Amino acid sequence: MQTAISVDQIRKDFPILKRKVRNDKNLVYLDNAATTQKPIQVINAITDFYTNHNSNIHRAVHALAEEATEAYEMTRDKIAKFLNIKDRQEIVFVRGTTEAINLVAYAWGRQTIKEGDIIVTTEYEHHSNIVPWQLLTQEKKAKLEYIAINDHGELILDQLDQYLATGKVKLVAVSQMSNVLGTITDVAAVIAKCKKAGVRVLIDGAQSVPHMKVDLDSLGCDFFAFSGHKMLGPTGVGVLWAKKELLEQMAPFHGGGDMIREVHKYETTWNDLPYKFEAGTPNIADVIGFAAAIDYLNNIGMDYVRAHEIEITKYALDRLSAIHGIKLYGTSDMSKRGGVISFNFADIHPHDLATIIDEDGIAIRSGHHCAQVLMEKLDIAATSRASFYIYNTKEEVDVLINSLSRAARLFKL
Amino acid sequence: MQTAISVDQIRKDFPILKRKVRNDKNLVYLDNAATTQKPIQVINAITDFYTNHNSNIHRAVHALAEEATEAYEMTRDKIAKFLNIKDRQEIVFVRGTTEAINLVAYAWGRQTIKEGDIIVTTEYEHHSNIVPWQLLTQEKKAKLEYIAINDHGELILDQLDQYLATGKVKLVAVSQMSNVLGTITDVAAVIAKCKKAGVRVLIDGAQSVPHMKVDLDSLGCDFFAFSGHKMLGPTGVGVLWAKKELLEQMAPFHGGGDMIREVHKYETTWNDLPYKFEAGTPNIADVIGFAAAIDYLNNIGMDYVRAHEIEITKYALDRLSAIHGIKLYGTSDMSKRGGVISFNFADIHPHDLATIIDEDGIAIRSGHHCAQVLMEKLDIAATSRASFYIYNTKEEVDVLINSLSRAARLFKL
Amino acid sequence: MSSNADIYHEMIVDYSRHPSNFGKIENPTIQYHDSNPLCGDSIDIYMNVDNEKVSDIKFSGRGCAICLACTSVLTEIVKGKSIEDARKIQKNDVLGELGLENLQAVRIKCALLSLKVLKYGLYSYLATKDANADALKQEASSLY
Amino acid sequence: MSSNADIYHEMIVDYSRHPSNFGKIENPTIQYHDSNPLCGDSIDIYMNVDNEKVSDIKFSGRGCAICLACTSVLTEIVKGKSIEDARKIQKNDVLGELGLENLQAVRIKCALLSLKVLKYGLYSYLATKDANADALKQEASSLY
Ligand SMILES: Cc1ncc(COP(=O)(O)O)c(C=O)c1O
Ligand SMILES: Cc1ncc(COP(=O)(O)O)c(C=O)c1O
Repeated sequence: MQTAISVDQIRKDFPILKRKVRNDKNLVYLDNAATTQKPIQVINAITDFYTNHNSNIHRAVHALAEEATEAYEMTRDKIAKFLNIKDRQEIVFVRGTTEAINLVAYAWGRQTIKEGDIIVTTEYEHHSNIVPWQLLTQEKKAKLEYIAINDHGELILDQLDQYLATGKVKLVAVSQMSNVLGTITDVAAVIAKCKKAGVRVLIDGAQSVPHMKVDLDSLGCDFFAFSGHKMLGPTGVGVLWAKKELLEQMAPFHGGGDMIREVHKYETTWNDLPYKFEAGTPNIADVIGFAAAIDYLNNIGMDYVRAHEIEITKYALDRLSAIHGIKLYGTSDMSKRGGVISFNFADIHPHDLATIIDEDGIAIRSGHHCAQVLMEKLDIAATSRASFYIYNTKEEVDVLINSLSRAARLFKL
Repeated sequence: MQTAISVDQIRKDFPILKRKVRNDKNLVYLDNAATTQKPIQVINAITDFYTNHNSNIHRAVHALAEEATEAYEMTRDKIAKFLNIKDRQEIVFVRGTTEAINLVAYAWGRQTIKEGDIIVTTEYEHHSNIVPWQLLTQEKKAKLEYIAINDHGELILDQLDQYLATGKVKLVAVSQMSNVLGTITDVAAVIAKCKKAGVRVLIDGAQSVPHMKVDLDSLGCDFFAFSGHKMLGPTGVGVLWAKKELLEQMAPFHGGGDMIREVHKYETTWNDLPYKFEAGTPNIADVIGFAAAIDYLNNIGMDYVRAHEIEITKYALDRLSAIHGIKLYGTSDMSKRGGVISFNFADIHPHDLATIIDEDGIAIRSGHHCAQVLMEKLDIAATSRASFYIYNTKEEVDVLINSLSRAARLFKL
Repeated sequence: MSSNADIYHEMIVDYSRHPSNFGKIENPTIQYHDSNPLCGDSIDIYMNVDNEKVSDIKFSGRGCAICLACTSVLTEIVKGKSIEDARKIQKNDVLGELGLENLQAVRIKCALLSLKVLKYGLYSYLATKDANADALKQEASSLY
Repeated sequence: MSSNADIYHEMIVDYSRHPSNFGKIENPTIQYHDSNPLCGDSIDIYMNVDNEKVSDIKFSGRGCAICLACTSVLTEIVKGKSIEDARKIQKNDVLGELGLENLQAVRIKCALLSLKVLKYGLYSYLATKDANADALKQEASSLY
């Protein structure tokens, strides 16, 4: 175990954490579920690419193209290892989770979903895992159903059984961790139920992959999506993983360069996987930068990441719950939740709260967090959300707590 | 006019040009049609973003989110000014030209193209402007037709008249500059013909925007696509421009965060333009880096860019045509061609040629250049392609010429 | 830039707890709804028009303190005004009342949502009667 | 890494101009086609099988010097071999003949296209007769 790792040491790798914001306040960055900060190693990898190796990839034989292609493909190998993916051809680079899920909706969904079919999602999904299925089910005259949540913010999996019992479900699309409640979905149970029923499962791993160990080989889902920018990587790169047999059966999504084998005027054949789904010049530099993020996480270890987040989230939950007027959402069982805390403070609207504490250098998010279905369910307009990562400290939680009392004074609570 | 600009000065801004490749050879980068190198200003803009301002955009009120959102949106304003676009809401950020064209094929094409309709493209298109239309016309039982090229590599526009006369054409999709022949399309004539016939026009500007002044307001096409990485910008960012009325009528493409107004369980309304088409976390850092590329081009001026390329291309054409066994493709009229030279050298396969001259530090591209329809038309498997940009010099052309004679010796020509 | 916290003076906080003209009008002459896609704030405005005057105005919905205070002030300004005068209201008429002229960009949307709804509402009323109604729509769509 | 230019020794250049076994076989026992999506090189291999021996082999298509030289050498190796021996051919059997063991990654596809076509071709022949044919397909698809 890497007992030598300390938060102080980690913080040194993140240049932005030295920044002062607003009135010379230390930045307290608690908006990690939206996007994480980047270590110098990732920034340097991008700079190094543009300074020394920049070229388009795959199709040229010159030195730069060779170097760029090799570095780009090495990221694929690193992702395969990181998530225990046995076949690198199953890894498709996309812009992020949203594009990954839309790719499945278009390239798999349009040829698979028929009138009367059912797609099941959940009440705590991000819009990225709802809207593509709305569009698809509307086009196909199919139905979209939701697994409801209980008072602890956990899925009521009995409802999944009921949907599956109709025999009409073709896909269950569920996130492995809610970006609002922090709930960790029991995806093993979901997948087991679906497998038994012969139903495909898509897992939205946008919030899980950055924060805990994920093993895709043992998980056994059919599609898996996540974003690089939420796990120390650059913006503009994400991954769709899918079982090879599915990728092979699927129609192509975007047409263009690199995804073809032979183009003739009136007919075209497709390239091997994964290139069939990587049309056009990809986001080369950021895919390469992403590898540095994975190296970084491997270096500190995902066990450390999870342990650190449990510690700090517990501390924050304790301190927040001691404040009169704070309402916390989600379970208090830390084995079932990640480092995301949604809350409301008396009758202060989350936007106002975020603006007030921003004055103290604190970056939290306020709003519906792209989860309006969940907001409707909770019968609220918005929450404030603090979300943690490897570089956050208990001292930062204390700054948040102090700032909340200033808000209370302004609003005369 | 900026008479003070010199290539030497420009070269100093591009750190990669100092690189040695292979056996300590100076890098001679002549693969600019594939992707250009990046000036230090662009690299620094990306570094600065991650070092000082990194945040997700649009949805948060904290200081970093405010800075990031402002910088991201400023790129849109700069693009509007650069291309004389009157309404910034018409600018949609995508990964590149390929995604832009596919977006049109899916979001406009699928609701517009009906059985028996015709889409017209050309024999010198990039696969990105062919394959999406093959997929669409196949799905809709519509037809794809090609405007042929003449012996000078120019479009035979009479054929467009014939297609338009059928009354069945719904879209003409043509590139403003061929990435293989360098031919500059007379897009004004194409658009005039199409307007008269009430037919929509999509222009693939991937090769034109980087190399010449483009004025979208006076051009008057309906859709326009280009890529940042071919004009000094980072990989992973490009633009779809379309007339507002079209964007408004179009169905959304990707579903997810940011593109919605209100999400309910079974129905959703869309956000204003351009956000309706920017689902999910965009490639924030690279959009911001792209602004630095546009600043750079504005600074030297597109007139200079074009003049420099004409000078160097002319020089290269002269020197190449003096070599026995060299076959050049495309027109020799420099007013109708950009800085791209495709050629073949006796019976040496382009791949072999590229490998041999790579030994001298020269990066050219060899192959079909994602234009297999054109290759079939020219009845060749491949060409070698040298393509120039603002930092290339006549001395570099000389290095190429010398290296070609080494290839000739190896192949005993 | 003014300090953000300065925004939350007593008037704003009071309005957020006791908004003016909060409620609904049954069968109003004009009704319009819009929401802020970035944060989910959502406002409905109802107006009765008599003799081309806004004889009554109410609003419902939910929003942050900035949004509720600005909507309160806006409805106070509009009430009793002629349609002609109501359509001329500018953003600083509202922001000025509350000392919010220098509001940060990302919060300006909260402040102006109701003005946007008002302008669209007036447009919907005038569209068929007034040759210049389109200008209102333009204004509304360019508010932020 | 060996110098790229060293690749273009006399044997390779000669093979590229005068490839071995170039041509077609009418009604062959086995025929298989594949192309390299990155460069457009394209190879068809034709084989006649008698008594489980490759009695004749030819190829057509187009490719660079590396591709044509490797395909020439491959067909020379295969001709007359039993199917059992032919399926065992490894990439270094071909590359070694031409001194291309250290070929750069991006050109290795040119060198191995024909081996890929051969393995797929043999697979298509054996698929229904041999329980272990799948291994050939695996090998072919993992060649690069
Ligand atoms: C004419 C043309 N169109 C489209 C493209 C595709 O651009 P991208 O790969 O950036 O999507 C290219 C470049 O590869 C091109 O040259
Ligand atoms: C659970 C979840 N799914 C999907 C997404 C969308 O990811 P992206 O915006 O990177 O496409 C997010 C993050 O915003 C998320 O938290």
